[in-house]
Amino acid sequence: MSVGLLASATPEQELLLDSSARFIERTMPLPSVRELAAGSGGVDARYLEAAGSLGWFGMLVGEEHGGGTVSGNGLLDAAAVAAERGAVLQPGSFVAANVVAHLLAAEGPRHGGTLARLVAGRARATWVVGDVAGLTPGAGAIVAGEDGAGGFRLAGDVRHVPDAADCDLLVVAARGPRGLTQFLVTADTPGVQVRRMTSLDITRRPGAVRFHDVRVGADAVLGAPGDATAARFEHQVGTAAVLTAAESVGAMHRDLGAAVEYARTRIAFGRPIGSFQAVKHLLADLSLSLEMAKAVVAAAAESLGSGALGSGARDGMDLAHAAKAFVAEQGVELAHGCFQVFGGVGYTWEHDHHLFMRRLAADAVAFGSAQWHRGRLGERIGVG
Amino acid sequence: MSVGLLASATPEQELLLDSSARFIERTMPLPSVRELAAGSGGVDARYLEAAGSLGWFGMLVGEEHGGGTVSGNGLLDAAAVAAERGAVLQPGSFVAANVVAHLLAAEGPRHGGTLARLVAGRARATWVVGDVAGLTPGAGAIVAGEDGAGGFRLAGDVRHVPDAADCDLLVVAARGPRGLTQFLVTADTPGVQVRRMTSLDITRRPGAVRFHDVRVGADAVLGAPGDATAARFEHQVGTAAVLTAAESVGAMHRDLGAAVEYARTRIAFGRPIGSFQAVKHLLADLSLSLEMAKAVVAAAAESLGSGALGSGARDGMDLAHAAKAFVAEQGVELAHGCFQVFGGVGYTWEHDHHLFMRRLAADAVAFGSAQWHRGRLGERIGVG
Amino acid sequence: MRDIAPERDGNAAPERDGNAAPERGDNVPAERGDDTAVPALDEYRARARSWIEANLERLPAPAPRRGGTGPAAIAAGRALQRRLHEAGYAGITWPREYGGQGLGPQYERAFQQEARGYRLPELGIAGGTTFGVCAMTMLAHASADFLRRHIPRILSGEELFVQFFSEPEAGSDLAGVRTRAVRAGEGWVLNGSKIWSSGAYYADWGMCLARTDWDVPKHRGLTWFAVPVTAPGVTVERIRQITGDAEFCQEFFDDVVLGDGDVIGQVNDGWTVAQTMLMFERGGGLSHGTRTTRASTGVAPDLVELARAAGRLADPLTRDLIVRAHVDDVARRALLARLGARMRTDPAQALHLASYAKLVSGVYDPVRADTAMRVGGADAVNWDAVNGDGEPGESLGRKAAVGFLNSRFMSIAGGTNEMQRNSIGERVLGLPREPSFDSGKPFREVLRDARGWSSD
Amino acid sequence: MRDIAPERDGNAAPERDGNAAPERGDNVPAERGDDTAVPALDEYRARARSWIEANLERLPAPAPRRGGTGPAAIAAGRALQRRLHEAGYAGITWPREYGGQGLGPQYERAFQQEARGYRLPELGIAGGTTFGVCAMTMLAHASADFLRRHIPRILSGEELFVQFFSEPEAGSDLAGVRTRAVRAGEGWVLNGSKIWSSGAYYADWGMCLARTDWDVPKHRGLTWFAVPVTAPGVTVERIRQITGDAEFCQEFFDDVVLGDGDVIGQVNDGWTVAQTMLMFERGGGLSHGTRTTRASTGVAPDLVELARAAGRLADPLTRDLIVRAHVDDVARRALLARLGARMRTDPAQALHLASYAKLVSGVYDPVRADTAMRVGGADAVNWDAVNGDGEPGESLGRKAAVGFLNSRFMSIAGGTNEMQRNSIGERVLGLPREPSFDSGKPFREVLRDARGWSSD
Repeated sequence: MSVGLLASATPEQELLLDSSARFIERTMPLPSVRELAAGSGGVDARYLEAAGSLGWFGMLVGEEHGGGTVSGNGLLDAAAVAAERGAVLQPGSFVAANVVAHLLAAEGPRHGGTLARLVAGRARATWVVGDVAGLTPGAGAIVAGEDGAGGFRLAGDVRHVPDAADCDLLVVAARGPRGLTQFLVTADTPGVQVRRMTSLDITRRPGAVRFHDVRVGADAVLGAPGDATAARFEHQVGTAAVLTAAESVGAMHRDLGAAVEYARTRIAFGRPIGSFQAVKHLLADLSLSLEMAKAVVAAAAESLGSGALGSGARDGMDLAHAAKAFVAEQGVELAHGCFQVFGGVGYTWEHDHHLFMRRLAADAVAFGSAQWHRGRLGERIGVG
Repeated sequence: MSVGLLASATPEQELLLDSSARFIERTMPLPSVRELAAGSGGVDARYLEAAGSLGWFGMLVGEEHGGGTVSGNGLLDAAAVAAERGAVLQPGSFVAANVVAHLLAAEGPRHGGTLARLVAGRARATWVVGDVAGLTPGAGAIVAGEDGAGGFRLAGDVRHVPDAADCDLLVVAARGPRGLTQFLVTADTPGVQVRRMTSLDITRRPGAVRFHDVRVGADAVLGAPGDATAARFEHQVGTAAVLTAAESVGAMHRDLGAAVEYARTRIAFGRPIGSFQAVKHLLADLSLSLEMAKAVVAAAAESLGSGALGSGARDGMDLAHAAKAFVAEQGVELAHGCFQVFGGVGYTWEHDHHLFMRRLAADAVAFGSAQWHRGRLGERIGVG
Repeated sequence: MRDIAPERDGNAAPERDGNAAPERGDNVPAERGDDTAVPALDEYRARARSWIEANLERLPAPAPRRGGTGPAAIAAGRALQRRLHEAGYAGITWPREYGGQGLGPQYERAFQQEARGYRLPELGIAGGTTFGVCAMTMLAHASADFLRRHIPRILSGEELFVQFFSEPEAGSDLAGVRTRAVRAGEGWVLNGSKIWSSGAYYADWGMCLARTDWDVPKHRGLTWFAVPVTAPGVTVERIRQITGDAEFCQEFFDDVVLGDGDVIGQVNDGWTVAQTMLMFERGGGLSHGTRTTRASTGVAPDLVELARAAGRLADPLTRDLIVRAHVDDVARRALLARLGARMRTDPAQALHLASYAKLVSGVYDPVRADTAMRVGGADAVNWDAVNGDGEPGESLGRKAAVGFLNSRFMSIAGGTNEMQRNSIGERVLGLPREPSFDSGKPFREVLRDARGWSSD
Repeated sequence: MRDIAPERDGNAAPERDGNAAPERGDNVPAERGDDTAVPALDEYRARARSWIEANLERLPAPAPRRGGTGPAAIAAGRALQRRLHEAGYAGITWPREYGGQGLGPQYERAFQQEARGYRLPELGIAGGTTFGVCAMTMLAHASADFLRRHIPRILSGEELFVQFFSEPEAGSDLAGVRTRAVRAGEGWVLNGSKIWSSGAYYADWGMCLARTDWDVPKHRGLTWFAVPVTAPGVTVERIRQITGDAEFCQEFFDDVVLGDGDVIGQVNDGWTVAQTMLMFERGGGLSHGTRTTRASTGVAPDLVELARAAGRLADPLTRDLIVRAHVDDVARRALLARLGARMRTDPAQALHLASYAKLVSGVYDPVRADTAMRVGGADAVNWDAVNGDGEPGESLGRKAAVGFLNSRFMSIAGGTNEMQRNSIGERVLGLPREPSFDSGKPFREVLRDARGWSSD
């Protein structure tokens, strides 16, 4: 069963979602996710290439780069896929990979080869953001200086980078001499150190990236530094926020579904516990917030995905902020409610609930906490 | 039945509370409160004098001024009485009157006559605070300038003054040349204009006070202007906060009691509605917050009432801030919950619930909102 | 306290959702049941436009607030309704044999479109109930004789119907009504009381649910009657609400005599009729949500204004509160759009999905009202009785206070939050049902057992 | 998931609340039941002090964290318990005929006071259960023969008892256990499974509730047995919790043979015994609240530190969050003090009032944990696997994350929030009880009916 992020999907979207869901169930169901979490390795190459062939990394990219959308709105398609991924807590870079792909596509043919590999699932990319724009307080920042030879020297330490240890391509948002500047850097560039961090969300492999006097050429710069990059950066944050929220919605959907099923069948006091109002009404309230979450995420994806980048996307950005702010808090709330329904069994490592709880708490702060997104919306309010 | 603010009252306290509760039921039960609210007059002189004879206005005042405490902790006694008052939504100045009495007592015999009348319920006093210390944002302020002849000229407009229209004694917290200065001013002083405001809480009669070049002598100054007055002011706010919260707790107690009784007897679907978990669990949660509210208010009264004024009262002030912050939000929350239990009948003017709902919303901002009190506690946190 | 369909007032007949059923090609003349020729839609629209221009009063822009429900306003509304009917523009989709026009919904929509910007009959909340709920229910269940008597008079503005449904002792438990109609000779004698009937004080009839058999389970012994509000033994009292308004009424029936001709639907089959009525009342459910939905532009503009007036707009905590409310507003609007789409995809679930639209208001309205109280602070508690010009105060703070008093309306009226949660839990999520203590036994025993309730 | 009394571990015998019953004059020698002379309290205290100084190890200040539950630690605990017993300082208030000292609680308190700062036996969570719950329950219900066999061995550290009470299919519904003991010859055969037994992996015995009659209502066919954890057919598995810890166990019983001498209390009267056990387990209820209660000094110091580490201490919204948590902390502490006073005034209500203490943790622990997650932000989600010195990370963020995972412990273990709300609603507020579907019919039918549940 699809998560149903879209209230009504086109037949093409349904095909995409069905094939994605079937791929996930076949290749990376929850037991496999657990195995991966228990081990030290990342997702394997075959999984990523198969995902690439389903179109997962090309939805924000034109067909000329091997990408394409099934509905005309790539972000909406990607959000719907993200929800399917989130329902089964899929590991590996997806949100950041799509942000990077979108960004590289804007460079035209210049990074065509890299982009083609990324879209095909043969390269792994993440986005090193740190606390640029205050997105992740305390995460650190990369500073870029000119090296006098037309290139740049990058230095700094950034924590909380998604999938850092498993990626070979890094897009780095850095403070440069002409303002915000984004660079494409390969992970094997001399001076780049990546270390894994331990995460509450054991299904993911975040890390820290240290740049120790890393030299890159001028061709590593993506777009035009300064205002243009700042505008693009904002849009990237919106995209990442929407896709992260969509993954959360998938996790909410599955966790709630399991809680409902448990309430239907668990017997206490001679009745299924779901016949008690205390349980039934709790689940009804959680179901309401899940419906709202799906609705606001789909609306944000639809709007942001159809707006032109950097202009006219104001409504889309507003919706993206609202969607992330809403889902970040309601996701954790829903995990609490489901836990209460599961009772003791939810405390066991064997039960899947805690994996969802961990994921939802991690998603809540990924690419901006609820408070941060509300803060951005608050900037829309005059002070006069 | 007493509200039970005190977990265990001394026999003397029980006597005080019983006689207060009986006086209220005899003299000013809810139907009388409604009558008073519908009319334009304030509480009558006999009610006040009888209240004075019960000791309502002398609990923060030594016996030499006609006051006295039954437990050795006057604020604790006053809070317990305030809770009984709140349960029956008693009108008229009580919180501010006690603050003023406490303040005048500190002047020694200088204002002995005025104080004696206040304690006896033969004078009505309120406290004109405005937005001093940000207590009530937008409420305005009084500014005091020296008049060159040893006296002062007071000017300004202050809104949201409790019982303003019914009082003949005003203590004014003003910004003076030597810092915060408090004055005792009679309402009939030339230049003083009082107008009534309309209130959500129809059981009370707040107003606005305008000072148009009001001349007072140096003898109108209470205490020493500046730091000493600021310290005293803080303590006054703590006292007012605790007594207001205590009145709220009484209102919460009575509103919840009525909702429980309704749930016990109202039949739907062949059962008393209180047998449904949706109703039962809501009432249990409200009852928990009421118990917490009683506990924290009593703790604050006990601590602040036993601390020496202006020093060593830090714990008491912290508890007072916490008590007001807790009760301000939980009181409104409880009113919402009770309303949900009452259902349609709660929407009728005849039903008493809305009177409690109005009162609790008004108390929530009187003498500092929850946010303001949390802000004061926040000042305890270093920034380093 | 069930009436939540006041949005409809002012429509001669409500526009129904054209999406619910496939329509014929819009401009193909079709046939009515009685073989009269049906006009082409273009032609109909043009004729309607001419009539409207010639006969209706243009409204100033922006449209003024709706008229009150005072006697003069209602009389004017009735007169205008009569003119509409005489011209053939009332009951456009209703059967011709009862005074309607027997046309498809596209004709109705065409007329509404052309009439936009013109004054249509304003009959207040009772008008909405009459045309949107009572008449629709009657058309589905009443006898031809009954319909011939009442529908033409409804269409011509002579008869306004309200619901006599909820009772002081039967709110959420709608089928638990205790008002009784007892067989007496050729007719019936009605005793009891009804409450929360909106606008009954100026209506002509009430559609009244009464218990006619106490010895069968509660859903089986009920019957609907048409009761003239002026009949001997009927007393109508307006209920003063906590805001001071008095839009709702309570009625008392003291040996009111009714005839067999006043029965709507079958005797003792009233619950079937009630189901139809509830469906019309809920109108698919979505109309409930819209009343509290704010415009989509800007961040909670009402709260921003309130904060500005209270001088708190620069406070970070206040700003965060305002944005929180905005985020909820956005999610609520998105939910309603999503529900609309889901209902179209799955009409069988529509009524149950509508519970989400109702519950979201019931849950979030109070939260938003509390936010306004916090933002407004003391200004939302006390305000000047008169403003600077000596006019009665209309401050933003007062508006917040009234909003606070009204904020649980959607939590309670028309099915409480608890009822919606039951419905979502059982009908959408498929959770096991609550055990019933009243559906299987004679209602007489239900009441007796409930009074002696004890679990062991 | 019921075990919530781990505070007691480390006490040779728990100090009981001296306020519960009036005491004799503290220093007046009294008589024991068996006519042995009772020492004067002063004299007793002095002797205890000498013994303690001579025999117990002084703890460094501040006291180190309690020892683990590894085999060596438990063996040391048992040895120390034995020495205490041999010296006459174990079971000070317990009956002399079973190896106790038969003295009043004031003697127990005196010993505890003198022993403060010295190492007492550390027997982990199973120690707390053995002395605080199981032995107390046995003393109230078991036969003299049983007590003579077990109590002396408990006092000398040879037998640690845990509860075999909850089951995978019986959590909140404690009386709904399905583990069965069937009469076989002179004894019983036990089959089934128990869960959430704390520390069973190093205990010697389990006190096990089993169904011995399926043809009577659920509370009436239950019996308690003492089950050796090493008996053939008993399997103990540690349960891995979501935090990675494994303090709790699940047991499987596969044709475990027990004798009549293993029965505790009367056959089929196990529910009476269970009530006593629950009373001791709840310990008056107040101990539950204290575990999460923070010191009263300062504004939520843990959250302040977390905010400082995350660099958010200057943010007004974060500060407000922290103060909110502090306000709740203050109200919780005040509540516990109030409840203590109310319980002393009204002992009959004490057990029901204890539900408030439990519920307040169940409701506010998760709120506080969420606050910590917000304050910690990304630092509470990801942390360095090793710190600067290459040691395993012990960041404040990690602590917040573990607190988040654990935050619903009090909402669920030892009676869920829902059970507490039922108890408060019915026993404190006097609301009508929930209808029961299992208390009146044979348990066999309860299970059958529940599986086929339908409300109509």
